[in-house]
Amino acid sequence: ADPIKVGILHSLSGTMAISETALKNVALMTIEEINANGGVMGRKLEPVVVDPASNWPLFAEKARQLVSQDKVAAVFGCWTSVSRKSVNPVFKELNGLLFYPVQYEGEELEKNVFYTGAAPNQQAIPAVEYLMSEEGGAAKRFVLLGTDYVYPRTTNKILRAFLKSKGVADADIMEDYTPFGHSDYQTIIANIKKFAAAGKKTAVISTINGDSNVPFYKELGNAGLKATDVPVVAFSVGEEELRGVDTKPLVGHLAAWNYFMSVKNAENSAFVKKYRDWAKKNGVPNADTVVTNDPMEATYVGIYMWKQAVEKAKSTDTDKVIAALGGQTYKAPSGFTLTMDKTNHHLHKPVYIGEVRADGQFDIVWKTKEPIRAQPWSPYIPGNESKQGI
Amino acid sequence: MFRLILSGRMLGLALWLVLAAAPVRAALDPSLLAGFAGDFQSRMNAIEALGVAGGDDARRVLDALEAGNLGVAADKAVIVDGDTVRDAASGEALAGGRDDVELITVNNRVRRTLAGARAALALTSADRAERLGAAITLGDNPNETLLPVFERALAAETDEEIRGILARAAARINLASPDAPTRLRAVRALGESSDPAVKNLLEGLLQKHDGDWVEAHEDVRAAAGTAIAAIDRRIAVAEGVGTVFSGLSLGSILLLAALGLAITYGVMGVINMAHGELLMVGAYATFLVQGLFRSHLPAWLDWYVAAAIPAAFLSAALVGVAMERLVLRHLYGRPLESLLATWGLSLVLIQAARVVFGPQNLELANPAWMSGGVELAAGVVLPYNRIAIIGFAVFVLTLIWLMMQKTRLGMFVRAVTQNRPMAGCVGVPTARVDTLAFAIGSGVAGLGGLALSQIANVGPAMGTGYIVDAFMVVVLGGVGQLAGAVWAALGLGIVSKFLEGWAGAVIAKILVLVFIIVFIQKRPQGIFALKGRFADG
Amino acid sequence: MRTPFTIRLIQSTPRSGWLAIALFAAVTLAGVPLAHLVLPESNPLHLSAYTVSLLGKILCYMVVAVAMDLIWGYAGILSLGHGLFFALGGYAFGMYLMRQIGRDGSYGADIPDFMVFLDWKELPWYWAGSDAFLWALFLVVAVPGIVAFVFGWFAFRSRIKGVYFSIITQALTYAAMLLFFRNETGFGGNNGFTDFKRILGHSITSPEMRVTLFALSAALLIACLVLGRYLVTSRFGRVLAAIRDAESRVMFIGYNPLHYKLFMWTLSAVLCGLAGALYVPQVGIINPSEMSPANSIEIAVWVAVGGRGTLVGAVLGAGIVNLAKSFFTVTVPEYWPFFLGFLFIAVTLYLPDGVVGLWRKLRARRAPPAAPVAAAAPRRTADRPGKSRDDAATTAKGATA
Amino acid sequence: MLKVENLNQYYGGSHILRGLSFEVPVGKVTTLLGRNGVGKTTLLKTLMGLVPAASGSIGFGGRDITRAPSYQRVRAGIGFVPQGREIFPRLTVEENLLMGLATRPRGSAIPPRIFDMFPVLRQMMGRRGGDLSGGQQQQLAIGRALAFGPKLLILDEPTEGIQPSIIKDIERAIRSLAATGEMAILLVEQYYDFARALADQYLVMERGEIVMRGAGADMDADGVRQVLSV
Amino acid sequence: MMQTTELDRAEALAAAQAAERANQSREQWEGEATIGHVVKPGELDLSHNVILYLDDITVSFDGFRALNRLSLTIDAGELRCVIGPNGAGKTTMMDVITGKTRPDSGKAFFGQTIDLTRLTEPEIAHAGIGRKFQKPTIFEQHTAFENLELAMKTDKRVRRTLFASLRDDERDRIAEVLEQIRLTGEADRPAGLLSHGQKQWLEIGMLLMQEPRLLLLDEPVAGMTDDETERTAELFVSLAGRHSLMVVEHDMAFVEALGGKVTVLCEGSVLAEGDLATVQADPRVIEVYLGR
Ligand SMILES: Nc1ncnc2c1ncn2[C@@H]1O[C@H](COP(=O)(O)OP(=O)(O)OP(=O)(O)O)[C@@H](O)[C@H]1O
Ligand SMILES: Nc1ncnc2c1ncn2[C@@H]1O[C@H](COP(=O)(O)OP(=O)(O)OP(=O)(O)O)[C@@H](O)[C@H]1O
Ligand SMILES: NC(N)=O
Ligand SMILES: [Mg+2]
Ligand SMILES: [Mg+2]
Repeated sequence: ADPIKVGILHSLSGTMAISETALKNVALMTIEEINANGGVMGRKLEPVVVDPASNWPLFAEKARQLVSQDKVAAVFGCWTSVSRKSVNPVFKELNGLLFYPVQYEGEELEKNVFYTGAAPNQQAIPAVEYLMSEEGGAAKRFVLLGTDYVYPRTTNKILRAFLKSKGVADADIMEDYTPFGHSDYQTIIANIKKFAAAGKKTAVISTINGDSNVPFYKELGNAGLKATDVPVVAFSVGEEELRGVDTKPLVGHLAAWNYFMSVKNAENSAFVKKYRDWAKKNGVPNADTVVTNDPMEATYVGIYMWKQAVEKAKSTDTDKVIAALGGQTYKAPSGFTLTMDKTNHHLHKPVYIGEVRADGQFDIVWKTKEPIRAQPWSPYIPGNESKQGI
Repeated sequence: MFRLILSGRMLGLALWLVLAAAPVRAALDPSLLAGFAGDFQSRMNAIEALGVAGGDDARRVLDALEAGNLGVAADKAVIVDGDTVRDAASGEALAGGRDDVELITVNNRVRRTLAGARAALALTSADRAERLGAAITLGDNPNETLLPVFERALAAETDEEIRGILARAAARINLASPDAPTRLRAVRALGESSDPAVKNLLEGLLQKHDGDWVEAHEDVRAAAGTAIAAIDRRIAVAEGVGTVFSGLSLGSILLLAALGLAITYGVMGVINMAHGELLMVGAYATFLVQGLFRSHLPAWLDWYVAAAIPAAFLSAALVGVAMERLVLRHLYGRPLESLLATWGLSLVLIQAARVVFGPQNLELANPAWMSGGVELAAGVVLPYNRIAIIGFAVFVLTLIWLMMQKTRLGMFVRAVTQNRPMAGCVGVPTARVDTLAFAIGSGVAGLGGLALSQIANVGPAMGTGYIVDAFMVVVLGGVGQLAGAVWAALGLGIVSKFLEGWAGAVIAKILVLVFIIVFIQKRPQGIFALKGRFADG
Repeated sequence: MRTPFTIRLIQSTPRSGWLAIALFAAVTLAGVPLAHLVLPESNPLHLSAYTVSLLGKILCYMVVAVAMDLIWGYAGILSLGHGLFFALGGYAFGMYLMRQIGRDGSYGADIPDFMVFLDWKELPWYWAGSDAFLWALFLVVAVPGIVAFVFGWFAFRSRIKGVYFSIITQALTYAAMLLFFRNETGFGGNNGFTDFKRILGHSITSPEMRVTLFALSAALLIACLVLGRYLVTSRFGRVLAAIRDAESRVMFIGYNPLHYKLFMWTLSAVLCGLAGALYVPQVGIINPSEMSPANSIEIAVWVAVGGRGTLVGAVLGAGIVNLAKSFFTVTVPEYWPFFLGFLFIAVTLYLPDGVVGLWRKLRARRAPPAAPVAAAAPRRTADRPGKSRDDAATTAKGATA
Repeated sequence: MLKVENLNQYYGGSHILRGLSFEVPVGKVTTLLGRNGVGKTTLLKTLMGLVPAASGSIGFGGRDITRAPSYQRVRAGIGFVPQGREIFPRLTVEENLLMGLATRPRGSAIPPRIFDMFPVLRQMMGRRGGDLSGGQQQQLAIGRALAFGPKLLILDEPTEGIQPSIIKDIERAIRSLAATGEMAILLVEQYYDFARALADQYLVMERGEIVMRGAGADMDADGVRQVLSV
Repeated sequence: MMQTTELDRAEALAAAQAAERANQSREQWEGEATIGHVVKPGELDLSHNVILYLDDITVSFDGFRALNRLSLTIDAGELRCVIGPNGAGKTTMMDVITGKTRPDSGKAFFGQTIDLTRLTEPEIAHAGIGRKFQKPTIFEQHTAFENLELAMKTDKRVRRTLFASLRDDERDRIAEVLEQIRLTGEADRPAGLLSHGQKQWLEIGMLLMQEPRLLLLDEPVAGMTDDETERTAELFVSLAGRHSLMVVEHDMAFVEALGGKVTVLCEGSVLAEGDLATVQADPRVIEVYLGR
């Protein structure tokens, strides 16, 4: 039978290559695995890899090419929200199918997109709830620190509303942003120290974008802000990002995700091993130290969900696959059986909170009992009450 | 909140007992451990109780907890020791495998409590450093019930520094004393502090609550006012110094990022868009040296940075020589083409790094002597790595200055750039001078990369983040003017930091750029404009 | 007695040039639309929507390259901020496109989604009139034009030259990028504008609209080339080149370089703005990264690849680099920077005058040389006077002149 | 000392030097005259290796230097004062003079006779070359070429822009340099009186060719002045 | 209203006095104007037959006085030679006149009314001062023809230049000048390829095209043959009268051929002035300049 083409739309060059290359790798690995097990409906999958080069208009161009020229059945791709926004109209116009694997700010629902990363209520809100709990240190004062773009701004807007609803006063919230690629956190860390001196337990909620994290954490470590005093919980720092950081001074700082490499279960062990082996076989640089992370798991789950839906629909036709996707379940490396919501194209996901270990992995210190349904339209943003499904 | 205070009270009371009389008991009372089987809060209480109890057995349990080996099995605290599971109280091996044990998660909260418990014990230690650490830990979060502990410790303590900390900690607690003279004394003692937390505490006294002063006594309020003013002064001075330091530090980083370019572009006139990638080469060389040290000389790991200095210089210089020999050589006097070719080179070098080392950032650790910092005042820390980088910048700058101004090579380089054919006609081997100069410029860029590796990302595209800044520094200073680059870098650093304190990082960055635009209007040839009749054709 | 513009224009352009332009016009204004709209998909000559948008995008880039070449190649002013004008034109038109979404956005509100989300109740003042197509067109010209004019006026008046000028243009675009990244600025922050639906009520995704936008881009490019051609062959062009080579001498014979530079600079910015306005509906997004310094440098790179100082060169350069990029990112997604990087290096080493230089060399070779070809021929460029002096960015060298 | 044979040179398509042959003997002043644009400067540039010779040969002190790079020619002992001064504008006067010692060992001192000849250079030691007046720059260029004690001194219109009294000094200096018998001098000059006063032998160039040559003493008799004014 | 006493009255008085002074001065000025002539602002006023006044001009560079209280006037139609040792300040003086260098102090007037120290370079050029530089500066990438075209006296504003085309008479004028400077054969070659002497000529040609009222010529015959020097002298002499010329040269034969008044500059100020013979006989001039 003819192979089924699927597109992989991740930046392999430019600023985002640092994060997205691993997603391309895991997508290729998953496709190989599916092919090795007989493919989809007896047809092999043929990946079409393109490089949108961290350039947003190029994302749209490549998306159009994948869907209209290469006629791929589905596309797995994008990381930044702006890249997703750039390709959305293309998928809508051509009725294509996109799987988006990264946590994001919500406020969006597209018929042609399936979101396998977290919405704010599946990551940010639980993390803050944890910080406010006795166990998490009973924080009373919050620094919302981010890179100046939409995801941090939106997340912090939601968090501010959430904190207010929990009775935190505006005076107890400090919000600050840095430009993309900012690498000098001296002033900001001094400000945090000052803010934290008010006598109430303070925590930092970081939505700092990948590139700025190393200088941020280095400065944090050298300025002597310890996790036991002022814990930092990050939403964009995972195992892959920590590979570039000397983690010893950071032990105890936190991250919130729906998956950690350190999750212990059979699915995850297999997943990690598969990826390690694949990396070795394919000559990925530093293959012996490769790690898995949340968006990689989301990519993996997304591809399998799509496979199941195609098999259920017995067709790769977009509309049929979309119809078949709602309600699909998959036993994911995160240790839970994840369900694709019937109406809102988001996965029900568990939430984990991990503390950084000296070896760059996370100690899971808290997790939800079961997967949580996504709220892409945050109830903390006025006017969203009426919005839910597609 | 209530529970927290209560537990503090318990801890204090128990400590008082310990300090007052009790010789250390030899055995561990199993009831002390019962709390571990309960909820989170009861576990915290149990940790504190262990701290109070003291003794080697308690220590053993706390150690196990810290190592993540303490757990609960069948409502009993147990320690997992390899494959055997032992009763935490007695240390006896128990039946049952480790799979039956629910290990206690050590999170920040646990660690904090643990640290408190350990500190309470350490306050009586014979080792000064231990006592000091303990005093700092407890002094950061003093609690009224700890007062007797502090006072007793104070009575026994001879070390001035520790006494100071304990005294201020005691004073903080005494602010709540019902006795007005005690409060007054406490307020006066706290006036010596430079800690914003203390200031906040004092400010609390000056507030009105339901129409009544929080602090009833007028004299105490007046003293508090004086104390706040004194603290404010100290904080203001410390913060001023801190901001200037941050500015210097940012400036020295900009300078290190730009110095190589000041040679290759400023002096030689090659628009080197691959300059950032030379920084990257230097940083990667540093990474490789770190790797070598980790695997072969772990004992000397702290000195890998020193060993990386020649490595970073040479590797970047070698790449520079290759660039010069293969490409730039053919482009002298055609700066436009050098822009295009080096842009191409930069693409190639970035992708080469990505293919060889992978796209992710590399981990470079600050050596121990570059970690941490000196604390000028609470909140104002001068990190050692930044101090080291400032020093390094001075060092590199001196080297370059000597090279350009005091050696014949420097003069030849300048002559060749100013008039290549004529330099040949006085006997300068221009080709060799070019290569050498470019190699030195590249090598200096490599040193810049080494410095950057100590504070920021090391990854394939790290250079792209600096190229714009580097060009701005070189140009703002006045092309070809080494001194100009220094002033430009320091100026930009300090201006940035003051603006940042005032307007936030994003607006500050925008303002700095606007500042550059306006500044160039006033000095269209940079800070150190070339004066003289030859300056305009 | 002055000869009319058009006549002199015709005189100033060689016949082959006109032929090429006519051919280009025929292909882009008639051929491509027919191939996309009329030919069935099965026809091998059919052009897909993908191809039309890709070519349309590249046409816009070509306009930018021509605008860059006018100011860099002919006036010797290297702008590292042209991406800003392009983006401003794009944003100006993007505002209109956002308003055309009407209530079809996610929130179904009268104002663009990102404003709803920021709790803005009404449009900020600078969005006033943005739903009017003509006002949008006016802004497309006026905003880049005014920004360029004001910036240029101060910079040229202060006699900022060479690399100093380049760097402040870079600072300008960088500052603008950071400003536009902020949500508060009111242009959608990092996400910028996307999800366009209509222009003048017609669906933006319809083939007719696509072809119209394409043809407009082509027409703009042709207009730019014709205008550029006229400018560079006029006395104005010669004065400009003279300013590039010896500004102070130009002053001593009575021309005020400020006015000349400012005119060309502003015109160049306006052309970029127009290109940006056509670009945005074709690629479907505008965000602040268009203003990133690297983008502006890339524009200079296109021009350099094609051959600076020739209009055709700029067009070819933009075309070659962007097609190569589109091609390599698909065929060798992990290694394309090598290909592109080596392409740039090879061009500089072997084609010192860009692609156009190669073409000229080949043509010169075909025509028999008038005199015996000298052994010194390979050194030609090195010996060409002013070669080192004509560059805006050569201050270090230029100072020796 | 210098022996040029059948030298040819082109710029693009035009033939600038057409089969030139001549010799510059040591201890003598050879002057080369010719109207504007006949190729004198081109010839000197070819001698210095600034433009490659298309054909023919250049021998210096018995060595063939036709293909040698400029700096080796200087090392072999050729000093050059170019037309248009070509000083290093952003180096100080002192550094410009030190550049003249580039082929000498590090630390060599500037010979004092240069300051005897051009006292103004001593006053201006710290000033940047580009700031000097035209005539001062010309003096600097001559001083720079003399600094390392060349065996062959090539001068391209060295009197241009120099005040009369110093021209006289230069004339005396060149005389005495030649008189030591160790230096060969090739002087390109438009200033007839100066050329004639110095010439031991002369050459006249026209359209890339040497059309007249003879002993310096015969210049008037040979009607060189008339040839130049046609 | 009661308070408006002393103070107000004093103020009113002062204002009245000031108004009176202004009136007086206006009357004075107008009176002069009526007995003199009407001058349009910005137009060259040669009413005192002087085209260039330099008065007490000082220019220093980092403490070095290149011009030291220099005063000099040139009459309309005069051909003036300026000589003086290297570094005397001759080029610097021209820099001041053309606006390239701003004097630290002193006055520079073109005619009676045009204050050169307040104008920009193009404005000065427009007012009618043309200059030939010591080092020939021409547009190397343009052909000789284009160099002349650019220099041509015409409206040099952007709007006009955009739509300018060469008229036949202009073409003829360029051809005539090309002939005059012997570059007809090189008309279409890039000027950068000309030899040194040819560049000198081209620059003189550009000056001729510019038709300035005052020509400043810095060493115009450097690098020319004796024969050409003579022709140049003839050319300049023929220009005098219609134009005013200030020529800097070190070639005494040339200065002699020009035959005008000679000013000797030394260390930034005038050392001697007079006809060539007088000046040449001046022992100070011999000492610092001519030599023995
Ligand atoms: N780089 C060049 N390319 C092409 N032609 C050139 C170049 N340089 C000089 N020429 C031409 O070569 C001829 C000889 O020039 P050259 O400078 O050698 O003359 P010259 O004898 O030194 O004249 P002058 O006395 O004016 O200095 C001239 O016609 C000139 O136009
Ligand atoms: N920008 C400057 N910086 C320092 N010194 C300067 C500068 N410009 C001129 N000078 C000095 O001023 C003096 C006058 O120079 P100027 O060029 O005017 O002399 P000149 O009379 O034209 O000499 P020449 O006959 O050699 O051309 C010289 O000593 C020169 O070194
Ligand atoms: N969606 C994000 N993390 O940008
Ligand atoms: Mg010559
Ligand atoms: Mg002079």
